[in-house]
Amino acid sequence: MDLGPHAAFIWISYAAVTVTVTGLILWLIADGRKQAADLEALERQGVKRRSSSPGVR
Amino acid sequence: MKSFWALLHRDVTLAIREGGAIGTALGFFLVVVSLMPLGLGPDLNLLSRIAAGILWIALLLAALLSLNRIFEADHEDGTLDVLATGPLPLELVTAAKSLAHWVTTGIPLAIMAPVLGILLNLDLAAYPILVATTLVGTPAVSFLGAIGAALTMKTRRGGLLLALIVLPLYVPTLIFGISAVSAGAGPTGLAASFLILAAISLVTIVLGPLAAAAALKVHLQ
Amino acid sequence: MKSFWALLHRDVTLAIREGGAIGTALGFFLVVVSLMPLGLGPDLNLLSRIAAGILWIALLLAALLSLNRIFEADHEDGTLDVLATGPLPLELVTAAKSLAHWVTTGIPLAIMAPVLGILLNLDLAAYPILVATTLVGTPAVSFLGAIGAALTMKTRRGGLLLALIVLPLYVPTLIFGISAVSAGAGPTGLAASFLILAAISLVTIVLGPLAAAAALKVHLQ
Amino acid sequence: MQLIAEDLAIDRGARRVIDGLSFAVKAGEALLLTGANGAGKTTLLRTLAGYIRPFRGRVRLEGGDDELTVAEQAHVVGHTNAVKLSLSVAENAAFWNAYLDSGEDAELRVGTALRHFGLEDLSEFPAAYLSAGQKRRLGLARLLVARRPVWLLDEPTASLDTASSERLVAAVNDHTNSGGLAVIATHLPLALERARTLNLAAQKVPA
Amino acid sequence: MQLIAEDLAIDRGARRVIDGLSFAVKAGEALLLTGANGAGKTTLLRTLAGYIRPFRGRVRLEGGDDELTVAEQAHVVGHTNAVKLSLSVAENAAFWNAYLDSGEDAELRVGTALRHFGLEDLSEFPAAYLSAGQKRRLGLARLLVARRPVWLLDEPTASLDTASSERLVAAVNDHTNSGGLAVIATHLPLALERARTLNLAAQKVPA
Amino acid sequence: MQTLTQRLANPTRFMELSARLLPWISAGAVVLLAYGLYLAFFASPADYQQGETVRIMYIHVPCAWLSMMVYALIALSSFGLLVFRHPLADVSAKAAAPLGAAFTFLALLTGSLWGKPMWGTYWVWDARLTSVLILFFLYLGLIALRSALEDESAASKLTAILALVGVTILPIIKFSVDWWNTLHQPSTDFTSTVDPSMRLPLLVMAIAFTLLFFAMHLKAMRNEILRRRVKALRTQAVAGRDRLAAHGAE
Ligand code: HEM
Ligand SMILES: Nc1ncnc2c1ncn2[C@@H]1O[C@H](COP(=O)(O)OP(=O)(O)OP(=O)(O)O)[C@@H](O)[C@H]1O
Ligand SMILES: Nc1ncnc2c1ncn2[C@@H]1O[C@H](COP(=O)(O)OP(=O)(O)OP(=O)(O)O)[C@@H](O)[C@H]1O
Ligand SMILES: [Mg+2]
Ligand SMILES: [Mg+2]
Repeated sequence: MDLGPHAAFIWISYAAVTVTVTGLILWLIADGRKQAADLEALERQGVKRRSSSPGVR
Repeated sequence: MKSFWALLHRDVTLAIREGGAIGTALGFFLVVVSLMPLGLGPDLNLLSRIAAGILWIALLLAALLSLNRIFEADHEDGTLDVLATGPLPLELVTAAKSLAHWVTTGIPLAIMAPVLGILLNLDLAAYPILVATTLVGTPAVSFLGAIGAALTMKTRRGGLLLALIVLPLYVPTLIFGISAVSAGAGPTGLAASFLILAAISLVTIVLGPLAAAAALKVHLQ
Repeated sequence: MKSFWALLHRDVTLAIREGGAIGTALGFFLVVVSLMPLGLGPDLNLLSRIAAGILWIALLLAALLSLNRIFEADHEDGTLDVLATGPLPLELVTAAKSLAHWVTTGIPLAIMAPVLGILLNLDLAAYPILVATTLVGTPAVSFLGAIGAALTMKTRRGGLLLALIVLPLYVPTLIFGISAVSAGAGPTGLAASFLILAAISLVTIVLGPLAAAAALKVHLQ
Repeated sequence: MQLIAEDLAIDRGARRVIDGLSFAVKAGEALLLTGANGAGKTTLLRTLAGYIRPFRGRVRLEGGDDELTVAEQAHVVGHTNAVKLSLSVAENAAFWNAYLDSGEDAELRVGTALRHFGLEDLSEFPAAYLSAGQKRRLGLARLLVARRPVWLLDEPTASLDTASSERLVAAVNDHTNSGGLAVIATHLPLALERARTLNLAAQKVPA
Repeated sequence: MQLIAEDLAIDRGARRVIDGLSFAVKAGEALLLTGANGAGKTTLLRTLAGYIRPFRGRVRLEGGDDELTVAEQAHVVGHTNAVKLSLSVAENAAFWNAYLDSGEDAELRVGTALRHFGLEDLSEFPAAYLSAGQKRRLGLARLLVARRPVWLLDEPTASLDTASSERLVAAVNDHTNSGGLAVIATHLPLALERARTLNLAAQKVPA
Repeated sequence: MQTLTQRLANPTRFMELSARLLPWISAGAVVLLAYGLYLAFFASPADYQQGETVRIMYIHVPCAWLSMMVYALIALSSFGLLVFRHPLADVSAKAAAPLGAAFTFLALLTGSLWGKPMWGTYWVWDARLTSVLILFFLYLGLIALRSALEDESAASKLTAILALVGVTILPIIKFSVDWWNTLHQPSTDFTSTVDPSMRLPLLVMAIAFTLLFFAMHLKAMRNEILRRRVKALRTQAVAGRDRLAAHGAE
């Protein structure tokens, strides 16, 4: 595919979007795993959630 | 109303005593304006072309530096707690404090601006316009700044954060303030800029105290 | 020496926690640099000519805003009293605090400067020089600023006054910092500016803490 | 008139500090709050003053002015003094009078307040020159500078000398005798005429 | 070892606050400073610590380390706590240990200090979350975080509850028993084992 | 009978619902993205004026639209938090801010990269570009303010106030293009003048990006809810110990 004299600009644009968006997605997945693991660890320690816990409303 | 005036009077007194507000603001303005040619090179044509911009930016910075602690200091020594129990709604408290800031900083800077214009080789014809636009535009600076000061009240060392939050809000004021002076274009362009500036100031005079008071209420918890 | 590192470490921690120093300084830098073209007009040729000046001035302002309370906060909560009874002479206390300021503000700003250069259409060739000069020049900014911060410690609302006192002291740094970048002239001119900048920084690293400590001693009475 | 707290539950930073607390303070009465450090005295006072919104329950002033909030009918003296260091002693008092009071006899009120707390000789000094106890006295002088039926005081005797503590006790007694009410957090016994004590530690919910 | 004040005259803002005062505090002894608000207790303590230069007379520590000033051998706890609100309790204590102490057993010292003042359970909390008394306790914990022979304390019990005041008294007693000395300004009687009292009001020059 | 918002207000319900929705939205985003990319590169012609670089449009415009839409979402959530105290509103606002900042950044970046071949420079200071830059600053301000405050519930309300104050930027981006003299060509109503062969890929890409954003937003909200649960449990654990200690001290 020939994208003309300005191919580099096009490729960089698409690459930047790809990198940023995949970066965000990976971060979201990693963060989700970490929170889930923390929560499970705490629950295993026997800390239970109060029904009207003020932290989560 | 008596409470409003008492607060305004106290804030003006404090500004004058504590920072020597007026003198210092003018001094700062002078220093920044004279630094610019050092940074930009001494080309007089260039300077006079961008004079309005420099004056407005210096003005915004002077306001920023003096806004910093208008709520924080009252919070630290417990004054804010007591002000909140007073007969004045918090919206008027923030209005009085913003107004005090405008009186002690906005007005002196607006009057000083043309004097510094000389240093920048500003076109003589622009002087009256400059005073008028800065007088009309600076209320927006004080009242918008008060929102930022209220939001960042509890972040110790909030200076930079305040600037980060408030400077983007200043952009419209800056743009129309400058275009009024530098356009010099037609009288219609001038009048338009001027009216928009006045409109921005009016809107912020109404909305600024509301937003600032809302922020203070959150902090007082 | 252990005390020195402890103090340095604490100050860096505080700067990061309280203001989110690094992020906020960069944000502020970005905002000021982009305000300038709004104020000065969007002429790209003009901008690239004065880019170095704008970057240096914005850098000085970021430093000023973050210097503000480095001693005042310690004084208000009584920390300074205790620091003064420590094994570290007051001169090293001020040195540690200035150094912490340089680490949390000077270095990030120096690294950020070229990125912002893009917005100002700065000449590509100037980038390495820009990083080098800002890295070499910013210690002077932090250490001179500390003198001003110490002098104005007890003036509540010292921001403006500090700026008024310190900005004139910054003039040599500013001039050589800019000329190193914008000259681009011969390599000799560049080398000269660079050396002078380094010399200024070295001198202030030695003298700044002494002067600041002397000011603090007066305040502690 | 009576200040009523109903079934209060108060959170501080995601922790329940006070739970299920109810009490009433009648006009003419003072309630002393006691309890260990961190028991929640300050938290409770700030809730009464309306700064903190309780998680559950409510605070109301029966027989007060219904158009005003509790805070607007109360003097609140917290751990800090609300004193501006660069104003003189007299200016500080006069400002609070002008701000809080709508009465006419401003000078008289300010003069009486300063005299009561032994500050008349210092009235021209900037507050920055005051000693810790003198600053506290200036903070307390606010109580007499404007009339308000409810006094909420947080450790008012901190750093006061014996004579000044007695002046404060006299001021509270005057206040309750003339139909006011007060809630006072304190670690020291105060020789008030009509006071009940509420120990917050005893109210604590088990973890 | 003994802390000696010789014929002190101290000015504060053009007023002579203390005149012709001499005393000595021996190792193993505590001196309680009393006197009305504004008598000059804080002024005297700050002079002993070397912040204020006396108009006349001098302060010296006999038998101390001659290479160090009095201040460098003293713990000073003033009206303020020297606590950083955005650091945690443990971080605050650890910083003062690292800054003031050159010993090796840092963790042990910090742990003991926090435990002594009942702060071990709060150690992970930012100091901003502490109540007034808890902050004061953190300020006092500094005394145990590094060893120094001289303690200069300004109203240390302000806003402490009874239990904490007793812990403080115990700390001072330990200190004097192990050869330290202390000068303590206070409005309340402290049940120290070996204490003399110096009433500053009695020393006052007639106006 | 509960209204939908009331049912959604319960974080537990939200977690259940979002767990069911998330795979579908993600799948839709992936499919549309693939189709859109195919259209963008293979099934659409080069512009007669702009040449091949017009293909940057298919990512630039969706990013630019998202940058504004996300801010509107944040402002709406902020309103919900301040006025209705909707329990999920703050979670939504907090989760959206970094995503919005990222898309704004991408709009700026792809715009600059398009600007170089088109206008001969990466950046001009015209009204649209400048107002998007200010939008980016607003995002930064929201993130910085939230991270500078220790007390989380205060932080969320304060950021909400700032978000509502800043919402005035949206009409400015949209409408005021002729503030001061500029190198930029005057803005045209692109959607009506554009050739249908380009309109389809643009539309598909725009929908794909929107779905992508919503997928990420849902995931970020779920993470945030979990984070808050963890934090509540932690303080609860510490508080339990402290309470016992307070009893001991009595
Ligand atoms: C950093 C630089 C740029 C920024 C921040 C920017 C920003 C934006 C924004 C916010 C929109 C959406 C506007 C709306 O929906 O009303 C937009 C749309 C658009 N932009 Fe850009 N842009 C930039 C550079 C460019 C360049 C260089 C070109 C092409 C020469 C371009 C062409 C377009 C087109 C064709 C649209 C669609 C317009 C429409 O649908 O109304 N942009 N841009
Ligand atoms: N910076 C100052 N400038 C001028 N005068 C001062 C200053 N600080 C204190 N004074 C005055 O010096 C006197 C002694 O003050 P000092 O703080 O030593 O009293 P104190 O005994 O500690 O009182 P307190 O029990 O209230 O703490 C007071 O009359 C005070 O007004
Ligand atoms: N801003 C805050 N965030 C989180 N927790 C807090 C905050 N302020 C106070 N707390 C906690 O709430 C509890 C009650 O504090 P409060 O200040 O009401 O105590 P107090 O009874 O006034 O104590 P003191 O006698 O020391 O003044 C304490 O355990 C404290 O750690
Ligand atoms: Mg308390
Ligand atoms: Mg004292």
